[in-house]
Formats: sequence, structure tokens, C-alpha cells
Amino acid sequence: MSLEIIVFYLFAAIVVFSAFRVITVNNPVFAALFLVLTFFTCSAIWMLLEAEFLAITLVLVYVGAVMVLFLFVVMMLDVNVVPLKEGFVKYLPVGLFVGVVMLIEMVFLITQRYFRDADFPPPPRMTDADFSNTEMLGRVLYRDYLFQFEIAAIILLVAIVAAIALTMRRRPDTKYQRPAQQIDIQRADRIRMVTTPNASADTARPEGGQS
Amino acid sequence: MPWLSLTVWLPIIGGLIVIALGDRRSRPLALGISVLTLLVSLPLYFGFDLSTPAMQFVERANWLPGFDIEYALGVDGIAMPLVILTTLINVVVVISMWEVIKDRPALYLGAFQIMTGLMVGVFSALDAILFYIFFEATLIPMFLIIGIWGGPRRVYATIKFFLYTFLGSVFMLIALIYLYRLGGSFAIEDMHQLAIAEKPQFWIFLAFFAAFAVKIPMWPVHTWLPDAHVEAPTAGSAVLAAIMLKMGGYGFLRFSLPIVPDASSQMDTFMIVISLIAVVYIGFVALVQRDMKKLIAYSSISHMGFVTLGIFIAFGLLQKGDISGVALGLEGAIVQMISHGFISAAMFLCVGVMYDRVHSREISAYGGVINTMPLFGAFMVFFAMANAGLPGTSGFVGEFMIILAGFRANFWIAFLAAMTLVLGAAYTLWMVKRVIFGEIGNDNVAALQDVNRREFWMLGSLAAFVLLLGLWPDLVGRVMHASVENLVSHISISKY
Amino acid sequence: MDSLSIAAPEVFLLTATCIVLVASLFTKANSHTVYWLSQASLVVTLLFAFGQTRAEPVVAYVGAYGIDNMSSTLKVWLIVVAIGVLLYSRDYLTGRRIARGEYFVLALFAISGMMIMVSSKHLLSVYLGLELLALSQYAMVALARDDADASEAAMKYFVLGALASGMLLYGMSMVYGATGSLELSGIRDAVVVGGAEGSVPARFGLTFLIVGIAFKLGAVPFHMWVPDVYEGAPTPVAMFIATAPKIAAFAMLIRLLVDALPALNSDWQAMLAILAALSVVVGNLVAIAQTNIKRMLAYSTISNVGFLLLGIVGATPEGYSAAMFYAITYAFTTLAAFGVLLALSRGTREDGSPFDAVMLDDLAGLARRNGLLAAVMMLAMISLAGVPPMVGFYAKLAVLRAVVDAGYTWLALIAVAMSVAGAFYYLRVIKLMYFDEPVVTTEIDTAGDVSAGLAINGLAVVVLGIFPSFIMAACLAAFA
Amino acid sequence: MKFIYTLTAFAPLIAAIAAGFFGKRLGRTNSHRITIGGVALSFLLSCYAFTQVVLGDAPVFDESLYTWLISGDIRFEVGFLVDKLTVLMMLVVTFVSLMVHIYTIGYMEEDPGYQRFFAYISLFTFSMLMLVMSNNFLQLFFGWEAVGTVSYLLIGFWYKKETAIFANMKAFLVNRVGDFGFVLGIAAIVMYTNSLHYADAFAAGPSLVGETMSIFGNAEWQVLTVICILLFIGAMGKSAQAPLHVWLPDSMEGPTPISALIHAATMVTAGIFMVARMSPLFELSETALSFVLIIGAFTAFFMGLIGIVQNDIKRVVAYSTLSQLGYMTVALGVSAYSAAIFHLMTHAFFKALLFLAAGSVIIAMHHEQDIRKMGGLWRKMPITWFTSLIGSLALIGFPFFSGFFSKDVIIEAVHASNIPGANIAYWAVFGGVFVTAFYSFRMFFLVFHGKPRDQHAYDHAQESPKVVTLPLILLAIPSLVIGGLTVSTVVFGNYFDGIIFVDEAHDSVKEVASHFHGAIPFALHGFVTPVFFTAMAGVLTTVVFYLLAPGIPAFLDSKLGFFRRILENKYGFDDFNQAVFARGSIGLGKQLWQKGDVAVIDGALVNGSAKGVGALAGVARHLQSGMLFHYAFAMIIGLLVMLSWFFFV
Amino acid sequence: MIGLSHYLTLAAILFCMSVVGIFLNRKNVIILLMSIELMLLSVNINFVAFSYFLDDAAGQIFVFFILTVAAAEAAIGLAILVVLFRNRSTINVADLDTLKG
Repeated sequence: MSLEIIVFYLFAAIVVFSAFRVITVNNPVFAALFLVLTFFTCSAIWMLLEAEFLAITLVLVYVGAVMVLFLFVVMMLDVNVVPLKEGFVKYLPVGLFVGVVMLIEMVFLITQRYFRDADFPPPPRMTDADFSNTEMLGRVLYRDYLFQFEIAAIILLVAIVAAIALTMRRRPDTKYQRPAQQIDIQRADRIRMVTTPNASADTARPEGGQS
Repeated sequence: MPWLSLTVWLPIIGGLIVIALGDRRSRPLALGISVLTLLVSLPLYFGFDLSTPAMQFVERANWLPGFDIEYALGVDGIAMPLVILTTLINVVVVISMWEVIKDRPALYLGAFQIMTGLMVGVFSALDAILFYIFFEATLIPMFLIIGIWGGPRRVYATIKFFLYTFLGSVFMLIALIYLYRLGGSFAIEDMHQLAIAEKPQFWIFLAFFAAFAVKIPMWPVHTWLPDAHVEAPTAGSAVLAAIMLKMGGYGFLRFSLPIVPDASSQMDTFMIVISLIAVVYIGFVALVQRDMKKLIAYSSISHMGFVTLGIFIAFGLLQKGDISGVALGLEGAIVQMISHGFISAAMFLCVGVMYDRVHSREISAYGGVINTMPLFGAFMVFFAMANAGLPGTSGFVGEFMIILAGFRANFWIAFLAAMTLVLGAAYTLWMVKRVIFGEIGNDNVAALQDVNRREFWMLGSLAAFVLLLGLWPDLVGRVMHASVENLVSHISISKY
Repeated sequence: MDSLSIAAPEVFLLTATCIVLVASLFTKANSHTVYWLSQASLVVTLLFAFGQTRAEPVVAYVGAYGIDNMSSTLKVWLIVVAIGVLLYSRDYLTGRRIARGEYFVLALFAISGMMIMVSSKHLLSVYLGLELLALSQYAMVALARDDADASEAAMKYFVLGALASGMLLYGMSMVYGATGSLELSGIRDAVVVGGAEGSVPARFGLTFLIVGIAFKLGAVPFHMWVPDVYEGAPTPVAMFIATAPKIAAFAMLIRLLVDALPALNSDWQAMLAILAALSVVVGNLVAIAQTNIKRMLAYSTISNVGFLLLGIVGATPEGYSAAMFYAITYAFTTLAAFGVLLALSRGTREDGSPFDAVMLDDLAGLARRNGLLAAVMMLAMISLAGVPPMVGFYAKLAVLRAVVDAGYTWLALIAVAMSVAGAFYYLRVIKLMYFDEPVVTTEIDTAGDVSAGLAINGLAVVVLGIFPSFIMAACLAAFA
Repeated sequence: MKFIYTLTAFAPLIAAIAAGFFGKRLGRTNSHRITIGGVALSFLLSCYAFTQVVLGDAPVFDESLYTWLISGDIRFEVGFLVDKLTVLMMLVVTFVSLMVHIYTIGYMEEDPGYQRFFAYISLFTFSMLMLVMSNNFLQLFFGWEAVGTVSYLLIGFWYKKETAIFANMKAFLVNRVGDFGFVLGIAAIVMYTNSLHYADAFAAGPSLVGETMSIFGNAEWQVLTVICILLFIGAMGKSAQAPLHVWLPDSMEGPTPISALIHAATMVTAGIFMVARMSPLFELSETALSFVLIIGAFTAFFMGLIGIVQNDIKRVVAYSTLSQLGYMTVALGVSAYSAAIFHLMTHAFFKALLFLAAGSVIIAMHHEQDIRKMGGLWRKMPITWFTSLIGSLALIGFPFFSGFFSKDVIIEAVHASNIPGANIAYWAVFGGVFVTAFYSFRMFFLVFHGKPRDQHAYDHAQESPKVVTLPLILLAIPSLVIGGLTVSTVVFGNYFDGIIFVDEAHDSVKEVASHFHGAIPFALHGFVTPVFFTAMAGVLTTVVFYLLAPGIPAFLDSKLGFFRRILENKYGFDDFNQAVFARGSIGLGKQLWQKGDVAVIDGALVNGSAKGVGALAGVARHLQSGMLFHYAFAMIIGLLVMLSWFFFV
Repeated sequence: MIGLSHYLTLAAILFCMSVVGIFLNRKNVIILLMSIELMLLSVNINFVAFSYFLDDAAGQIFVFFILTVAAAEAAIGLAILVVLFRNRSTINVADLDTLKG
């Protein structure tokens, strides 16, 4: 049993366990943290598949950005955690049954019978010192997948537009400063001349006295 | 001149114009269109070549090349009389609604014109899909006519009418597509030449049956008709009975018989039995109706039973080698359709004349109408007699021919069919007795005004046709011989 | 043809969208600038797309993207429908607290996404186009931010959509694994016909792909989002979702099943046959029980999708073109129906909230209030019911022909029988408009261009019903 | 000749159209002038035809006017066959019709429907002429139904009278029952001879002997028997043979002139005429002849009996008509066609006379028709009295009166016949003689003799105007003499040679003819026959009952009330029809409608399935629970099912 | 030695778990979103594994795009969640049942 196998099974076990916890824990904060764990271990498994760049990206993008976003939202919404358990047990048998049947079917179809290991021998190790997975991806990405890359950019733009459009609120009671308006001010806007009918001498020019 | 296309499209486009121009001028405009339509349809009769069974006045144009669907029109001796009937009734119907309709007359008149064009299309289409289109499209104006201008239960009636007939015809569509798959053509005449195995024939027959039996309507899929008739406005009832029902009979002649003769032959006992049930059972049902329109509607079903009877005794007679009887039955069926077109329209218009004055269709709301409306009473009695199949009126001709033919097939067929002589007279005359004769029934009747000039000409023209066809049915008979002979030749050979 | 001009419509539209996006920041909430800019960019895009209709089929961007007869035709119709969508939406958005600029921007993005789906020659392009469309739609549904129903609908749509695209992706990964290619042509060449054992992984992937496609189309049992989203979403958004994306989903179906996996047709034919049957039955049946017209139209969509799938079931070029015809005509027929609803949704209710015509009863007596709207709605309903001579009849005829040709006569029988049940609820709409007396008798006035648009739209339903050849010819050419 | 015959038939039609459509514009006088002119023209042309055909030996005219329709190889034509039988009928019809036209001027004088009435009776004359002149079954049926329709219109002439409009409907429907058989009979003829033309059918007749058809199960029926019985059912309807006689007494609701014209002289004899015309067919089926004989005998005797208890002057005559029609039918049954036609002719005159005389009495009594309220009128209205006497004597078959010749021949022929059933028939017709005499003179004495029972009416009674009495006189003449003048030619001569065909085996008239040595010896011999004694016995009984000892009838009444009630109920035919056919049909219709159409077809199947779909939709919509996890679950299940595909396919 | 099927099986397990998670979770929409992330992860494992065993960079590129899209999706999903919470004050899945039938 080689180290690779031990590593694979270890991490696979963690992936499965943490994924299981993601869908079973009560508290969404824990779920998010288990999801982080799943991503981490998964990234390790990708390392075994020599997908170094993606492994790093997974950690950076998912753990660093997406999961933080999740946690942020979870915290922000401040959901009551207590009653979330009910119903789960009731539907567990059905869920398990469906899941297990599906798994059996899928595994039956994808394992040794059709995707035989013999038909898919592991490729020769990229032992070249100057081989870079990142560089290889970069070349392919920017040469062959330029078009899709652009679309992906648009998708991100859509996400930005959408997220802003949905969540940004202009509250009516929010106070804004408008510098241009502040500067562009006339005397008449600020001062009202008041003439009192029974004006006495010492109050005859109150404003004039102040300016 | 493309007379057929003119007859189809003139009223359709004219109807749209009527709708578009609004209510103010709609009446004369619609009348003009209907008369013009009648005029352009007349060359079909007078220019008709009696000697050939081939389609005449054929027009073809590429229409949907991708679908293999052609715009192909043409008439033979079976279709042409129905086309003329349609245009004739259209004029009468326009006259009938002249003053009667007050609510949105343009839409009403326009809908009738459009429907006329579509119905002419049904009878003259040579392409199965074109036929289907016209066949179905007629539902829309009728749906609106009943629904908008109908009686209190109009919504129920019109939706029932639409769905019932729609259900029937969609299966026909599948059958037509299936036939296309077999023969690679949607042309009806090509379909006539197809060889079809036994099982498919049976299913195709069933599909056609679903469409046409509902339309004509046969027992037991008839129940939409009384409701539709009762709720429809007068003119709607008239057109429905006079022409729409004929589409079913025409369909049997044009599709069921020549395309699937073997299946038709196998099913003929069944068809004859339900036709006879229609004649007898419905006769009894008509007897007890309290609503005049319902009574006439049931009488229509009973009369249409004769049509299907005349059509389907053909096979038994063919087996006996009795070609003459076959022709008698088939021609009788066609004559019966034409005649019923005039008589049922007239009966409904008669009820309409009374309804316009008293606003009731109940038999019990009348009595002694002839005291105040002698002229109308004369018309009503005349049409009632025609409805009861009095010789000398057109109502007699078809029934007589079919009874003659039925006797050749089987004594009991003729026996049961001939029961209409008694039943038909019973329900019609009993109604006449209660409505027309007797002392003045109530104040409404006492206040009745006799028919005005418009109504007189409307009923008078129908009476003239009823009489003309009764005294000289050869006017219609002569045009159909060649086509019927052709039809007989189709059904006398197996298509396996 | 250089690769830029191959993607010219998309490139232009995306660029224009960015301009619109910027413009929307600098215009007042109730000005029509953004609307006109959007329409202008769509019109120009239409010209670009039209320019491509006669181009030779070509693939560019290393097999990622290309144009062929189908894509160019579908794009034209997509844009035409989209123009109608924006036209009908305009007045509704005015006066409601729905972010208007964003609506147009997201709509334009979604249209780009659809155009990309239509032209994709590569699994990744399909996926990205799909996501571009889907993400825009999720956001659009939620645009009515103060509407609890809209956000519920958006959430449901989002979760189910993500689930579906997850499944689609899983299928793509399997297909990739089985064939070693992401290009559709590569996949087609790699899946060998007849090798029963060898094609199993691809078939396995195919199952997941079908889930993704069926979800996008709204076929039973992947349809559950449709009614809720139609009902919950603001009507213009529901209209948008109901129309153009069906064309795109159809294109995706063709790309994934016909272009990529024709060798597996016996598998997907059977699956689609069942989906089609279920859709037709469930769609028509449940629609009968509806009182909300948007929801009713949703079930109508489901049933019509069933019909569309019938065309594919035959797996013949005629069938594909029939389905394509169906998708196109369905889109603009539904557009007319929603257009009328939007035209009706004006004024306020008694409590001061803006009036939305969503319940069937809101249509009561429409014929007396506005003849044009009623007529257009009636034409649309008759067409959807498949009654000749409306265009919907030809669409049904074409798919039925395809399905009968393929020997699935039983399927055709189920379909037509259910379409009769379906006719009932379409008729009910006509009944309400024409036979019933209006509750509110005020006349409804619509903007001139909207009236004109609706009139043209309604007329198209009839005229194209009588002369469907030119669309049909294009559809046939797409699969010639 | 074609033109003349056409004009003969159509002149009354043209007159009818003129009076019917333009009656108001023409006015009363012009209307009756036109119609009388039309019928008179017909009569004159008939006379001309008679001279040509009978005296001048013109060839038999058998041509078609126009082709009505062609279908298959069957030609439907409208045409005339004019032979000696036809001209005889034409003469009778046009003459009686002319008399009735003239009579009507007086009878209907005050009626507002004056023009309409003339139009109707002219139309009737046309129809009847079409019937008798037809050369084919189609036109025969046309005329057959047309006379029925005019009869319908005329019975219901006073459309306000509830009884009248009930009677006309009843008449039409009962006739339709007969027509039902008639049409089937025509259909059978067309089926087996492939032609509607008389000549073809008669020519084909002999070849059908022995041919059979199955009707009930496997029992084979002689085709000719079936045809003849079916045709005769038609005749039963029109000629009011039991059990289809029920309409005729009720038809007396119509004005009296039409009772005379239609319901006594012409229309009701159409059936007799038809069977005589069809003699070449009937002769081929002994079974059918027996059937005819039995029906006729039953009608002749039992319908006459009912006449005894009637008190309405017209109904007495009506039952007498039924009975006399029975005699004619009996004659047909024993193949004495010529005798039947002969009796038809004489009966036409004297029965029309009796009816018109009754009408004259009714006018005098101011539309009182109950004979129990009359009496002693002979002093007031001598012409009516005298002509009535002639009519009554003719009716009872008093020697030398025309009725004697015809009736005696029939009775003799029945006696001589060997057709199965002839024995019974003989006793029926023999008994009928007594009955006839009894009711005839019962009425005669009650009306014209004895003390006036209603003094007021009697005081106001007076002889009718000339337009009424003139026809009476003109009809009385033939009633008196026509029998004696023509019996030797028509019955015993060769008048019907080549027209009426009698099988040697059935030829009962030949047997009678062997004792016939001229009209006068025949009549003289009539005084010493049992028939004469029987008739005289009947007359004497009435003299005793109604003139000498008026208490006897009342006494008998109290003793024999049961029989009287049977007779007054007309053996229950009407009640039976009303209960079984009328109510039965309505009940059946209601059942079929409410249970069949409304409940089963519409309720259960149509609306039921619609409701079912609706209910299903209501249930199905709950699948859409609104729950996100259910939606997801549906998708997952969908996926799972499709995945499972691989394991099952 | 670890073959392709190992990775595929792992992905399948993750896939099924996410599916079950979506079905079983009736309380918290956020966990639904996380389940979807799990599903995408399983797809990614598939792609990476295939990419490795087919020696083809396309698979990894696909994963790259999936990650990008997933991030955008998460952003929009969470934005919708926020909107939903504002309107309904709950993110309980079982409470999202106004639209039904």
C-alpha cells in the first residue's frame, strides 16, 4: 500500500465525513465550516491528480471568498437555529433510500465495469522540473478558451449587477452629502431677510452688523 | 375564373371587412357579400359537367411545400350541392338577423360570413389538411356566436360544443397524418388509392368515426347538439343544423368510405344499428321535448340518422351485388343532407320569428299562434310537414330513397327507419298543434304581429326550395350520379 | 469569414449592453432612454443576426462557437421575440418599484446568453451560455425586491436551477470522460453507434444531460419551478422567461442530443417520449384547475413543451425542424398572451397598490373594454389550443407528423387527447373576455406602439398560420 | 291527350293556388268561381276522357310527364295512366268534388275561412286526381300523402276547436301508420321488380311467385304475400279498416262538405282503389287476400254496430262509411275487384248525398248535430228529406237503388268465394245488412219523423238554399239510377278487362255472373232474397222502435247497457291507443330522454368525464405542493427513474 | 494504486450526498446552497480525474470555469437569499410555500 493510496483514502474519508456533516448539522455556521473542510481535503485530492493550480484556486476562491461570503450571510441573517431539526428524521429513510439506490446505480455504472482502470492508465508523471500546471492551463485558457473566458467575465459582471441590484437599498432616511450642491450655494438660499414692522434703532441692521 | 376560391375567400375577407368597418353599415354590407357569394357560387352548378366523376373547378397552388400540403380546391357531385346549399343558406341567414341582432351586429354578421367561407372550404378542399383546417376553423366563429349571442346557458353549451367536436376531430388529424405516412401525400384523392392493411384500416375508421359521428351527430355522441341549438341565436342554430352537421356526413362519404372501405364494411352493422337508434330512440326523445328548438334539434339528429343509415347500408347491399341499391342509399343520404339543410334552417328560423316576438322557446308559452299570425302559421305548418317527410317536399325524397335502399338490405332496417314516418309526424305535428293551432293561448300570443316583408321572403325562399327539391329532386340528383358511381367503385374493391 | 464577424451579433450586443448599463446609471428612473437604447441595440443585433442567415456554416474559436442555419434562424427569432418582450414590458415597469435599468440590462445579458447557447459547438460554451441566461433570470425574478412572492419564486428557481445545472454538469463530465472531448463534433465522432457496452458511460452522461435540458424546457417531472416562477415573478419577467428561453433551450437540446449524441438516439428518444407524454398530460390537466392566469400559462407552457419534445422524439430532420418551428411559434404566441396581460396591468386597485392582471377573472369582459387586446388574446389562446388556422395548429401538425412518422402513434394520440382537455382552459379565457360582462367598465388605453406591436403579434399568429412556409422553410433548412 | 290529362289534374291545383295565395285579393265570390271553374273544367275533361277511353276505345294512356329522379337504375317518374278504371275514378272524384264545391257556397257562407276552404278542397281534388291517375308507385304515394295532408288541414279547418285539431293530428298519425306499411310495400316492390312503374311491377309479379324472404328468424314468407299485406296496411290506414279506423269518426270535426268529399266519397276509397289497381299482385297471394277479407269483414260488421248507438248525425254516417268501406274491402278479399269499385262508385254518390243532406239538416238546426234533438223535419225541409230517403234506401240496398246492385253483388260474391275466411265474412256482411238498415233508418226517423224534440230549433228550421239543395238533387239522381245503368257493364261486363286481373280460381264474380241476366231481373230477384228480408227487418225494427213505440230503446238500454257501453266505447280502440301508443310513446320518450340522454350519456359520460378531468386536475395540482424539497425530490426521482432505465432496458 | 474509478466513486458519493441533502434539508436555505456547492465539487472531481486520466487539459479548464460560475452563482444566490429574508424574515425552506397548486 503506497503512500498515495493512504493519502487518498484518508482524505476521501474526510471529504465524505465532512460532506455528510454539511448536510446533517443543525447550525449553518458549522455546516459552512464543514464545507470548508470538504474543500480543503478535496483540494488535497486534486493534488494527487496533479491539478495544482485548481487545488490552490479551490482553496483561494472557495474557502477564501465564497465560504466567507456564506459565513457572512449566515451571520448577517442571524437565523434562529433551534427548531431546524424537526422533519429531518421523518424523511431520513426516504432520503437515504433514494440516495443509496442512486449511489448504487451510479457506482455500478461508473466503476470497473465501464470505466475500467485498465482502459485509463495513469499518464506518465510530469516530472519535468520546469513543467508548470499553471502555465499549461494559462496557455490553453488564453489560447483555446478565449471565447469562453470572455463569457465567464460577462457572467461575473452579471453577478455583480445582480447582486447590487438586489441588495443595495436606497433608504429614504439615509443622508447623503452632495459636495457640488454644498459649494453651489447662493446667499439667498441661506438667509432670509426679515423686516419687522416696529423696528427700533439698535435692531435696525442686525444682519448687516454680523457680516 | 377561380370560382371556388372566390366562394371561399370572398365571404371570409368580406366578413373581416364587415367587422373592421363597424356596426353602422354592417347589415347592407353583409347582405351584399352574401349575395355576391351566392352569385359566384352559382357557376359551380351551371357550369358543372354531369358526365364525369372527376373533381371540377380544380384549383391548385403550392402552399406548404415543406409539409407536402397543397392549396387544392375542387368539387364533385357530392360536394357541389353542399357548397350551393351553404351559400344559399348564408343569404337567408343574413336576412334573418337583419333587425334582430342589436348587440355588436358587425361582429355577428362578420362571423357568419367568415363561417360561410370556411364551410365552403370544408366541402371543396381536396387536400386533407386543408380540409381539416376548414373543418376545425369553423368551430371558432360558431363558438363565439353561441357564446356571445346565445341564451342563458350559452357558456356551457358552447364549450361543450367546441370540446366535443374538437375531441372528435383531433383523432382524425392523427389518422390523416398516418395516411400521409403510408402514402406520402395529403391529397384526398391520393388517399383514396392507398392500400391499407386490416388493422390500420380499423383504427383509421375509428378516428374518422370520432370526427364525423360527433359532427353529424350520431347517437350516442349527439348530446352536444340539443344544448348548442337551444342556446345558439336563431341564425346560429340555422347554420349549425343546415350546414355544419353536413360536414359529418360529407366526411363519411369523402373519407371513411373510400379510404377505409374494408373497415367501413366490417363496421357497417354497428353503424347501421346506431343510425337506427338515432332514428327511433331520438324520435321518441323529440316527442317529449318542451323546448321547440330542442325538439327540432332532436329531429335533426333523427334525420341525420337517415344519412348515416343511407351511407352504411351500402356495404351489405354491395355484398348482395345490388349496385342500384347502393346508389339509392348513398344518393338518398346526400339528398337528405341537402333537404335537411333547407328544412331545419327553416324550422329554426320559424322558431326565431316567434322568439323575437315573445322571447320564449317553450312550447307551453304559445298556442293558437295562427290566429294572430296566419301567414306565419302557414309557413310553419308547411315546414313541419316537410320535416315530417311529406311527399312533394324535399324532406320526403331522401327518406324515401333510404327506406327503399334499406329494404333491399334488410327488412328490419327499413322497418325501423320507416318508423320515422310515424314518429317524425308525431313530434312535429304535436308541436304544431300545441303552438300554432288552438285558441289564443295567452296575451303574448294575442299581441303577435304577423311576419313582416323580410321574414316573409326569408321563409318564402326556403319554402320555395323545399318545394322545388321535393317536386324535382333530379335537380340535385343528376349532378351526383357520376360521383356516386365513382364512390361505389371505390368501396366495392378491397384496399388490403 | 473572420472569427469576430462570426460572433458579431453577440459581441455587439454585449458591448451595447455595457453601454446600456452605464447609461442606466445616469438616467432618471422614469425616462425611457434605457428602453430605447436597449431596443436600438437589439435592432442592430437583429441586423447582424440577419446578416448571418445566409452565411455558410462555420466553426471558430477552436471549435467553441460557430454559426449554422439553425443558429442564425433561431437568433433572429430570439431577438424578434426579445424586442417584443421589451416593448410590452416598458409601460408596466414605469410606476412600479422594479429596478428598470437593471431589468433591461439583465434582459440583454440573458439574450446574449441565449444567443451563445444557440451557437455553441462546445460543452463549455453551452454551459456558460446557459449560466449567463440562468443567472440573469434568477436576478430578474427577484428584481421586484419588495415582493415576497417574487423572492420566493427566485429562491425556488435558483435552487432548482442550480441543482439542474449541477446535474447537467455531471452529465457533461461523464460525456467528457467517455469521449475525451468537449467539442460537440468530437463527442459525436467518439460515440460509436452500436457498441452497446462501450457507449454506456456516454448514455449514463446522457441521462444527466436530459435532466438539465428538461429542466430548462420545463418538462415533467422537471417542471416544478415553472408555475411558481411564472406566478411569483413580475409579469414582464414571467413573459421573458416564458418566451425566448424556450427557443434557447430547444437549441441546447439539439446541440447536446442531436449534434453531440446522435448515436444514442434510441435512448434519448425513449426518455423524451416519456417526458413528452408526462408533460402533455400533467400540463394540460393541472392547467384546468388554475385561477391565476400566469400560473395557467405556466402549465400551458409545460404542455406545449411536451408537444415540442414530440418533434424530437422522432429523431428525424423533419421532426427537429417541426420542434424548432414549434419553439419559435410558441414563443411569439405566448408573447402575445403576456403582452395583453401587461397591457391590462395598469391603474391601481382599491387599496392603491398597482393593478396586476393576474387572475383569470381580471379578463372578464375584456372584449367590451378593449377589442384589440381581447382579439389578440383570443388569437393567442386559439393558437395555443392548436385550432387551425392559427400558427399553433401548424406547429402541432408538424410535430404530430414527425411523431407518427417515427411510429409513436400512441404518443400522438395521448397528445391530441390531452390537447382537447387543454382546449378547455384556453376557451375559458375567451369565454371570460367575450361572453362575460366586465366588472370594471373603464376602457383600457394602450400606448400606440404597444397597440401596434400587439396587433402585429396577433396578426402574425393568424397570418403565419395561413402562410407558415417561410419559417418552416428556414426550420427545414436548419436540419437539411 | 297528355295535355288534356295534365290539364284535368292541374286545373284544380291552379285554382287552389289562386284561391289560396290570392284569396284575399280575389274576394269570396271570385275565389269560389275560380275553384268551381277549375273543378268543373276537370269534370268536363274527365267526361271527355271517359268518352274517349270508354266509348271511343282510345288506347290506354301510360306516359310520364317528367323524370322526378334517377338513382342507380331506378327511374322515379311522374306520369299518368289513364284506363277505364282511372276514368271511372276521375269522373266520380270530379263530380262529387264539383257538387261539394257548389254546396260549400251555401254551407260555408258565413265562415271567415271561405277562400281557404275552397283552396283546400280544390287542392284536394288535384291530389286525388294525381292519386288515381298515377302510373307508378311514387306518384301514387305522393297523391296518397297529399290527400292525407289536405284531409289534415280540413279536419283542422276550425283550428280553434281543440277537438278538431286533436282529430286532425290523430287522423294524420293513424294514416301515417298505414303509410308506414305502404312505404315498406313500395320498397319491397322496388326491391323485387326494380321499378316503380305499375306496368313493370305487374309484369314482374308472376315471376315472384314462390320467391320467399325471411323476416322473423328463419321463417320464410312469400314475397308477394309480404308485399300485398304491406300495401294493404297502407290501404287500411287510408280506407279506415280496423284497427286503423279510429281516425275516421273523429274526422267529423271538420266541416260537413269535406266529410262528404274526403271522408266518404273519395279519399277513404283510395285504399280500395289502390288494391283494385294492384289486383295483378294481390291475385298472386291467397294469404294476402284472406287477410284483406278478414279485416274487411270485421270492419263491415262491427263498425256498423257502433253506428247504432251514435247520436251525432255525422258520426252515424261516418260509422256507416266505415262499414261500407268494410264491404268494399271484403269484395277485394274475395277478388271481386269490380264489385268493390262498383260499390265504391255508388257509395260515393249516396254517401256524399247523405253527408250533404246531413249538412243541410245541420244548417237548418243551426249547427246542432245531435239527432235526439231533432225530429219531424220532413215537413220543414222536403228536398232534404226526400234526397235523404233516396240516400238511405241506396245505403241499405233497396232493390233498384244503386246501392242494391253493388252490395248484393258483393254479398253474392262472398257467398260464392272459396277464399279461406269467406264463410265468416259472409255472415259478417249478411249481418251487416240488418245493422245498416237499422242505423240508417234510426237516424232517418229520428231526424225527419216523429215529434220535434226541440221545439225552438224546429221552429227556426227551414229548407236550405238552392246552392245546397241543388247538389243534393244532382247527387240523388245517380244514387238512384247509376247502379242499374252500369252494373251489367262494370261488374259483369268486360269493362275492367286487362286492368283488373282475377285468377280463375278466385273468380267469385264469375259465379255470381252466371245468375245475372240483366239489371232489372236482378233487381226484381232482389225482392225475394234473404238479404232483402233482413234489410226490411232492420227498417221495420226502427219503425217500431222510433216511430211506434219509442219506449223500447230506453227499455233495451236498461237491460243491455253493457253492450251499449261496449259500443259507445267503440270496443275500446281509442282508449287503448291513447293509453298504449300515445301515453306509452310519451312515457318511453321521457324515459329515454331523462334516463338515457340526460342521465347516462350527458350526465355520466359527457359531464361525468368532464367532471372527472376537473377533479383529477384538482387533485393533480396538489402535486405542486409549493415545497422546494418536493420539487427537488421530483427531479431526483425523475433522474433515478431514467438511470434505472439502463437496468431494465 | 488509485484508479479512475476511485475518484469517480468519491464524486458519486458526494453527488448523492448533495442530492440527499437537498431533499432532506427542510429548514435552512443556506444549507441548500451548500449542498449545491457540494454537487459542483463532485462534478469538479470528475472533471479533474478525467482530465488527469485522459491527459487532457480541457477538463481542468472546465473546472476553472465551473469555479468561476459557481462563485457568481453563490453571489446571486446569497443576494436572493438576502432579499428573501428581508421580505419574509425567514429562510426556512418549509415556509416557502406561498406559491403552489
